[in-house]
Amino acid sequence: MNASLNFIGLEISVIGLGLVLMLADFFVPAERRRFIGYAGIAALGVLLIMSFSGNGTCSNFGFGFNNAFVNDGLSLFFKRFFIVAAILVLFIAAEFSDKLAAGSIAEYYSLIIFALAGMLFAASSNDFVMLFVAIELITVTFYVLVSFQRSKVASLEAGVKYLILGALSSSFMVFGIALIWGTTGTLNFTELAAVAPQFETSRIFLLGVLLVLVGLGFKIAAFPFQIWAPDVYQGAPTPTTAFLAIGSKAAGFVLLLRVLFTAVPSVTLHWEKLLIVISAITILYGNLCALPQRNLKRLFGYSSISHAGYLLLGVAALNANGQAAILYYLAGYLFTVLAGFLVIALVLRHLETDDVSGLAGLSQRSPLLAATMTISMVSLAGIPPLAGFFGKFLLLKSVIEAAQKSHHYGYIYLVFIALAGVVISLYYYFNVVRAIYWSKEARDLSPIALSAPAKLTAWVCIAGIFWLGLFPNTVLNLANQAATVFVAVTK
Amino acid sequence: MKYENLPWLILFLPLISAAVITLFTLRSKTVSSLISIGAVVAGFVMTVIFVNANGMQFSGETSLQWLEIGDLKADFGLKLDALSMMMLFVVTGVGGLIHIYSYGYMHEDRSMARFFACLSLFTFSMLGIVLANNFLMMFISWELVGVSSYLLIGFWFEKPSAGDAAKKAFIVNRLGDFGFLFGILMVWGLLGSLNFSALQNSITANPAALGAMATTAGLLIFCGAMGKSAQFPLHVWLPDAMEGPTPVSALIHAATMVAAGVYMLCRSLFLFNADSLHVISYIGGFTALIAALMAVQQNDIKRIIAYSTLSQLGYMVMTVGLNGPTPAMFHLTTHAFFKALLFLAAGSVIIGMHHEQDIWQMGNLRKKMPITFLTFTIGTLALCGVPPFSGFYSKDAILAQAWEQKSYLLFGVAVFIAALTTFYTFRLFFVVFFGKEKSDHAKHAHESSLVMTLPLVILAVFSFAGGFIGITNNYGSQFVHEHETFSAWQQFAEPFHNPFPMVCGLVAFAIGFFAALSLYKNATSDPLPKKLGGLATLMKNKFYFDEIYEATFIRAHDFLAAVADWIDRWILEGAIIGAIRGGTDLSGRALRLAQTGNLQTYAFLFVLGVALLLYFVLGK
Amino acid sequence: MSILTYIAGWPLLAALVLIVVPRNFRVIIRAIAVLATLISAVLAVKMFCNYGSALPDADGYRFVQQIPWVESLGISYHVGVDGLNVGLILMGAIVAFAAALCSFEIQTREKEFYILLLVMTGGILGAFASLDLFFFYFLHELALVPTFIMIGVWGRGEKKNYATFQITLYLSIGALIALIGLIALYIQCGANTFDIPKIIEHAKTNPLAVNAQNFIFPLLLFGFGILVSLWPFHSWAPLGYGVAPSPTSMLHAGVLKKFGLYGLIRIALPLMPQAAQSWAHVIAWLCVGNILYVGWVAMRQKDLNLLIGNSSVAHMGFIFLGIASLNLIGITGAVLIMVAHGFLAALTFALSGYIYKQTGTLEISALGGLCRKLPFIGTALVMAAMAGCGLPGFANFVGEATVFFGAWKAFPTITVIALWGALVIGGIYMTRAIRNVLHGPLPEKWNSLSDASHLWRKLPYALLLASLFVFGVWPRLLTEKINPDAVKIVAQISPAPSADKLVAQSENSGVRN
Amino acid sequence: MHIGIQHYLAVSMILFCLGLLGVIMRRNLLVIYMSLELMLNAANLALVAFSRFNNKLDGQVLVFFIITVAAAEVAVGLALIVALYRKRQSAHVEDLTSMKL
Repeated sequence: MNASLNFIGLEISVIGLGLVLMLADFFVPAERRRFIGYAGIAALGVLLIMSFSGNGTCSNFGFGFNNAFVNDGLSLFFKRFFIVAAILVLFIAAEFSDKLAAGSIAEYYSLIIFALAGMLFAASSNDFVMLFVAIELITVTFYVLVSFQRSKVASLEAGVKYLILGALSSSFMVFGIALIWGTTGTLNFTELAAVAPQFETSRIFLLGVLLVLVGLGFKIAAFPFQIWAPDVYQGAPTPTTAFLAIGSKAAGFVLLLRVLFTAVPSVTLHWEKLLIVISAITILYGNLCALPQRNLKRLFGYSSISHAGYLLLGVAALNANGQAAILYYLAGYLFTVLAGFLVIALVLRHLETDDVSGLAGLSQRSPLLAATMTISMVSLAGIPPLAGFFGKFLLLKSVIEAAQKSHHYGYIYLVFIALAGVVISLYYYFNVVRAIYWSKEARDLSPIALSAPAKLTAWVCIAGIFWLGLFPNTVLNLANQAATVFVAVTK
Repeated sequence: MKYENLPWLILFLPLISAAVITLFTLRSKTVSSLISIGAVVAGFVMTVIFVNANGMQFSGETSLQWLEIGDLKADFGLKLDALSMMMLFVVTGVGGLIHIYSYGYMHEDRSMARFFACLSLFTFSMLGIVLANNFLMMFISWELVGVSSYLLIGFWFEKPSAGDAAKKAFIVNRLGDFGFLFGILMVWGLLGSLNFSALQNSITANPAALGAMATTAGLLIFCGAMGKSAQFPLHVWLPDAMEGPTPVSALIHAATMVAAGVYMLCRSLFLFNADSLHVISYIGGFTALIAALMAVQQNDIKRIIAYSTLSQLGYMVMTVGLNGPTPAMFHLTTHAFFKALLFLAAGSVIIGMHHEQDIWQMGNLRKKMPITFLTFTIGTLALCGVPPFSGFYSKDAILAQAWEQKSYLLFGVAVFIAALTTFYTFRLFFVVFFGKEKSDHAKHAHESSLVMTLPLVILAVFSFAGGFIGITNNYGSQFVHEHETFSAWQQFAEPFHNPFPMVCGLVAFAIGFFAALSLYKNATSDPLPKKLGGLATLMKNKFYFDEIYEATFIRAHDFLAAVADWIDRWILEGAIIGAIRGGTDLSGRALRLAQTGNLQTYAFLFVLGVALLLYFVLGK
Repeated sequence: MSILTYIAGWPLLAALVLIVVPRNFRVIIRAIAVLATLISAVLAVKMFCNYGSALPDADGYRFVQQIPWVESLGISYHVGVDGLNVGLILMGAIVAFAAALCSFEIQTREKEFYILLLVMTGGILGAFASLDLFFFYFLHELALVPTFIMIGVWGRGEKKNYATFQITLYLSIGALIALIGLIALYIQCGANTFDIPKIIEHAKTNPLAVNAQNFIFPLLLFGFGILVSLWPFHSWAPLGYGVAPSPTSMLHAGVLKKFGLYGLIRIALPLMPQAAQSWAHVIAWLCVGNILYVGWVAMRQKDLNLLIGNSSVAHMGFIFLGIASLNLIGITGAVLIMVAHGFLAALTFALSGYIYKQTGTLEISALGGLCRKLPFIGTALVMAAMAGCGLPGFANFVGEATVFFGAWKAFPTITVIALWGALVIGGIYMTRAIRNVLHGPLPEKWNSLSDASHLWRKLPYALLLASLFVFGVWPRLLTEKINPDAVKIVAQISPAPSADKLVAQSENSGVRN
Repeated sequence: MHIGIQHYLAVSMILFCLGLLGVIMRRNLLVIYMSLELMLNAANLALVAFSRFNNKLDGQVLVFFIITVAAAEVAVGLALIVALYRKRQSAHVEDLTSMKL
C-alpha cells in the first residue's frame, strides 16, 4: 500500500494545494484574494517542472493500488497537459475574477485545482472504480464551477443543465460498469483485456461497454451526447468554459482511449463502423450548427463539438498513429482554445452579450489580443504554420492509413466528411477574424489595458501554437511514445 | 558566300532603330525619323553590296539555333537566294523611298516618332518574312507584320474608325494565321521538319510524302496568304486599312506586306499539289474580279487604289495558282513600284487638298500639282499595262501564263479585269486631274515639298523601266531550272513571243480607256449609277461582305460568348455554387433547431441517442 | 546554406522585422519590403545564371539543402532546383519585387499589407523550391492564406465579402483535396518519407498499384485543378481577381497559381504514369473548356479585371494541354507558359491596377482613349494584350507554340480548337479591350489622368515587360534547362530509353492516343 | 421458486427505466433529480446482486463509492436547484430556456 502511495504523490500534492488555497480565503483580505491564484499557479509550475525532472512522482512508471492506478507514458503526457491547462486557466480566472463572485474567488481557484486532481486521477486510472471516481470528481466540481456566477441566471441555468445531463450520463455509465463487472467479474482494465475476447458475443457485456461509452461520450461532447455543450459553454463563466473545453474534454479522451484500447481492444475492433459514423456525424453537426452562430461562446461550444469529431478520427483509425495524433491534436487544441477564451474573457467581460460583433475594432483596441484571437481562429481552422494544421494533418494521415490497411470504404467517406467540415469551419472562423479586422460596426475603440500576466498568457499561448506548428518533433515523439502503452489492435 | 553577316545586319538594323526610338528618342521627331530612315537606307545599300559580292544567281543559308525541344527544331535562319534578294531590294528600296516620303508627309503629326518606330518595326518583320528559312520563323515575322500593320492602321487611334479598322485588320489576319499555323503543324507532323530546304528535299524525294493530307495542308497554308494578301473571303480588311496614314497604305497595304502572301506561296510552292493550286488560282481570279468591280464605284481616292491593289493581288495569287511563280513575282515587283507610286502621289494630292479624299471634291489638279500629276500619270499607265511601262510586261506575262496553262476561263476573266482596271483608274485620273475644280480646296491646292516629290520621281522611273531591267531573269533563275537570261532588248521584245495575250491586253486597255474617257471627261458627278442601277449600289457596298460577316461570324461568336457567360453566371456560379452554399447554410439552421434550450428535450434526445447507439450495435 | 533558402528566407525574415516596426513609419516599412523582395529577386537571377555551373546532386537537383524536420514521419526541409522549377523561382522572385513596387496603391494599414505580401512571397518561393511533399504543401498554404486576408481587407468593390469567402472556401477545398492526395501518395508509396526524390526513386523499383494510382491521381488532378482554375472549377478566379488589390492578383495569378501545375508535373506525372495515361484525355477535354469556353466568357466581360482574369484562366488551358500531351515537347511548353504567364499576368494586373488607381473604375465602357493621357501605361498595356494573344517576341508565344507542337501529336482535334482559342478568340477580346480602353476619343473626365511619371513608378512594368521579351526572344535560356528533366519525366511516363525518346517521340505519342 | 440473478437484474432494469422515464417526463427539477438517484440505485442493486452471485466483494466496494459520490452530487445539485429557485421562483424545466439555438 505504501508502495502505491509514491505513485500518487502528484495527486496528493495537488489536492493539498487545493485545500491550502481554499483555506487561504480566511487569511487574505478580500481585495487581494485574486492574487491567491498566482500562488496556485506558482505551485503548479513547480509541480510541472518536477514532472520533467526524472524522479518526479508521476514519471516513475508502474501500477499501484492493486493495478487500479497506473503511471505510464500516457498518464505522464496527460498529467503535464492538465497541469499546463490548469495554469493557463488560473491566469484567465485571475483576470476574470472581478466578474465572478469576487469575495469567494479563492474557492473558485481551489475548485479548479480539485477538478485538476480529478483529471490527474483520470489520466492514470486503470480500473472502472478509479474511472468512475475520477470522472465524478471532475463533473461534480464542474457543476459548481459552471454555476459559479450565482448572480447570473444564465450561469445557474447552465449549471442545472450540466448537472441533470451529467448525472444522467453518469448513471448510465455506472449501470454499464455494473453490467461489465457482472458479466466479466473484473473491473480492472488489464485483466478485462485478457478476458474480454470470451465475452465478445455476450450482449449484456457489450451493453455495459456501450453504456460506459455513453458516459465518456458525454464528457467529450460527441454525437449523440453533444446536446448540452452549447448551452453550458454559453452560460458558464468564461474560465470555466475554457477549462471545460480543454480539461474535461481531454479527460474524457484519455479515459476513452484507456477503455477502448486497454480494456476492451478486442471489442473495439468490431466497432470501426460505429466509430466512423459517430465521428463523421459529430464533425458535421458541430460545424453546420456553428455556421449561423453569432454568440462567440456558443460558437466555441459548437466548434468544440466539431473538434471532438476530429479527435474521434484518431480513435476510429484504430491504429497507434491515430492515438498519437489525438494526443498531439489535444496539445495544440490546448493553447489554441485557451488563447481564444483568454481574449473572450478580456474583451467581452464588459459587454452583457457575447456576440461576435463585440470583437469589432479589436485590432485598434489591442493589437496583441487581436493577433491572439486571429491566431487561435486560424489554428482552429487548421492552417499552417500553426498547431491546428499539423494536428489535423496527423489525424487525416492516420485515417488514410487505416483506409489503406483495411479496405473499408467508410474511412474514405470519413476523410471527405472531415474535409467538408474543415472547409465549413473556415467560414465561421474567418468571420470572427473579419469582425476583428474589418468589421464596420466598431462601437467603442477605447484601448484595452492588459495586465502583465494577461500579456504573458497571451504570449505563452501564441508561442505554444507556433511551437507545435513549427517544431512538432518533441511533442510528437512524446505522443508516439505515450501511444505505445496500448496493445496494438489487430484483427 | 561573301559578307554572310551582312543579311543579319540588314535584318536587325530596323529593329534596333525601332528599339532606340521607343526607348530614347521619342521626344525628338527629327532624330527618330532620321534613325529610322537611316536604318532602311543602310539596309538597301548593304543589299546592293551583298548582291554585288555574291551575284544574283546563288543560294545559301545561315542560321542560329533558336529552339530545340525533342524533334521540334526551329532555327533562327536566313534563306538567301534570288527570291529573297529581289524582295530585299523591293522592301528596302521602295520602303526606303516611302520612309523618306513620310518624313515630309507626317511632319505636322505630333507623334511622328511613334510613327517611325512602328515603321521600323514593320520593316524588320517584313525582312524577317523575306529572309526566313523555316516556317516557324516565317510565322513569327508573319505575326509581327500583322501587329505592326495593326499599330500603323490604328496610328490615329483617337479616330474611332481608325481603331475599328485596326481591330478588323488584326482579327481577319488572325483568321488567316489560324489556318496557316494549322497547316504548319500538319506539315511538321507529316514531314517532321520546318525548314524549307529540308521540306523541299523530302517532297522531291517522295512526292507522296504528304499523302492524303496534301490538298488540305496546301489549302491551310494558303489560308495564311488569304489573310495577309487579302484574298476572298478574307479581303474585307484591306479597304478599311486605308484609315492609316497614306505612306502606310503605300508601304504596307500596297507594296510589301500584302505581297507577303504571294511571296510565301512562291517560297513554299513545292508543297502545293495540283488540286490545291487549282483552288488557289480560282480564288485569286475571283478576288481580282470582285475587287475590280468594287473599285468602279468608290469615291475615296485611297479606297479606289486599295481596291485596285486587291484586284492586282488577286492577279498574282491566280498566277501562282496557274503555276507561274515567275510572272507572279514579276507582277508583284512592278506592282510594288507603280502602286507605291500611285499611293504616294495620292498622298501628295491629299496633302495638297488639305486631307480631302473624296475625288468628287477635286478636279483640274494637273495645273496645281504638275509633278504629282506627271508621276500619277506614269503610275496609271503602268497599272493599266500600257507599253512600254512595267505593268504592261508583268500583266502580259500573267495573261501569257494563263493562256499557256490553257485555263481559258481565267484568261478571259483576267482580260476583263484588265479592262475594268483601265476603266476605274482613268475614271479616277480624269475626275481628279481634269475637268474643273469641284471645291475650294481644289482651287487652293498646292504642290508638295521636294522631300515628298523626289521619291515620286524615283518610283516613276522604276514604274516606267521596271519591265526590262532583268527582274524576270532573277526570278527565273529561282523557279525555272534551265532558263536563259535575257538581255534588256530581249526582255523589251518578250511579249511578242506570244502575241495573242498581248493583243487581248491592249484591246482591253483600249476599251477601258475610251469608256472612262466618254463617261468621266469633265464629269461633275458619277453618271454610272443611273446606267447600272442595282449593280452599282452592289458594287458601291462591296457586295455587302462586311454586313454578311457581321451577321454570321461576329454574331455567332458574340452569341456563343453570351451563352458561355450566362452559363458561367447562372449555372456554375448561381445554381451549383449557390445551391451548395445555400444548402449548407440551411442544414446548419435546421440542425440547430434541436437546441431548443429545454432541458427535458435535451434529456429526451440524450436517451434517444443512447437508444440509437444500442440499436446500432446490438440491434441486429 | 543553399541560395534557395535565402531567396525564400529574406522575405519571411523581413516580415518578422516588419512586425516590430511601428506602423506610422510608412516609408521605412515600404523600403524594407521592397528591399527584401529586391534581394531575393537579385539572388534568384544569380541562381538562374549559375544554374549551368552548379553541379547537380545524385538526383539531378542543384543548390540542394536538406535539414531533417520530423524524423518519425520522414519530413525534412529539402530544397533544390532542376529545370522544372528554376524558371518558376526566378519568375516568382521578379514578380514579387514588381508587386512590392506596385504596392504604392495601398494607402491603409500598409504594415499589415506588406507583412502579408512578404509572407506570401516567401511561402510561394519556398513551395517551388521545396523537394519535400509536406513542405511543398505547407509553404503553399502559408502563401495562400494571406491572399484571403488581403482580398478581404484591401479588396475593392461591393462584391468584396462574397468574393473573399468564395475564393477562400473554393481554394481551401482544392488545397485539402490535394493534401489528401499527397498523404495517400505518401502512404501508398510506402517509402515512409515525404522526400520527393526518394519517393520517385522508390517508385522506380516498386511502382504504385494501378488502382491506387487511379484513386490518387484524380485527387491530385482536381485538387490542383481547383487551385489552377481548371474548367469547370474556374469561377473563383475572375471573381477573386476582380476585387483583389493588384499586388495580390499579381502574386496570386502570376506565381501562386502555378503551384498546382508544377505539382502535377513534378509529382503526379512521374509517380502515377498509368493513371496519367488514362486521364490524359479527360485533362485535354477540360482544357477545351478553359481555352474556348472561358475565352468566350472573356469576350463578354464588361470589367477590365474580369476580362484579364478570364483570359488568365484561359491561358491555364494551354498549360494543361501541354501536360495532357504527356510528351517532351508538350511538357516543356507547359513549363515555358507557366513562366511566361507568370510575368504576363503580373504585368496585366499591375497595369489594370494603375488604371484603377487613376480612374477609380475598370468599367470598360467608362474608359476610352487612355493612350493619349497615359502613353507609357497604354503602350505597356497594348504590349501585354498582344503578349496575351500570343504575339511572337513575347515568352507566351514560344510556350504556346511549343505546346501546340507537342499536343498536335497527341490530340490533333483539341490542338486545332486550342489554336482557334489562342489566335482568334484571344485576338478578338484583346483587341476589343484595347479598342475600348485605349483607343477612341478621350472622355472629358479623364483629362486629369497622369502617366507613370518617374523611373521608380515605371520600373515594375518595364521589368516585367523586359522579362517577357528576354524569354520570348531567347527561349533557350529556359528550354536548355527544362529539357533534361522533362526527358526524365517523359521517360517515367512511357518507359522507353530516353535517348531514342528524343526522336521516337512522335511515333510513341502518335500510337498512344 | 428459486430467485436467480436474472430476477435481480430484471428488477434493477425496471428501476433504471422508471428513473429514466421520470427524467424524461417529469417537469419539476427536484423530481427529475430524484429519478436520477433512482437510476443510480438501480445500478447499485445490480452491483450488489452481481457481487452476491459472483462471490466477489469489489462490486459492493464500488457500491460504496457510488453512494458516497451520489451523496456529494446530491449536495451540490440541491444547492444549485435551490439557488436557481431563489432567482426564478420556480423549479420547472420549461423556465430554463434562456439559452437556445
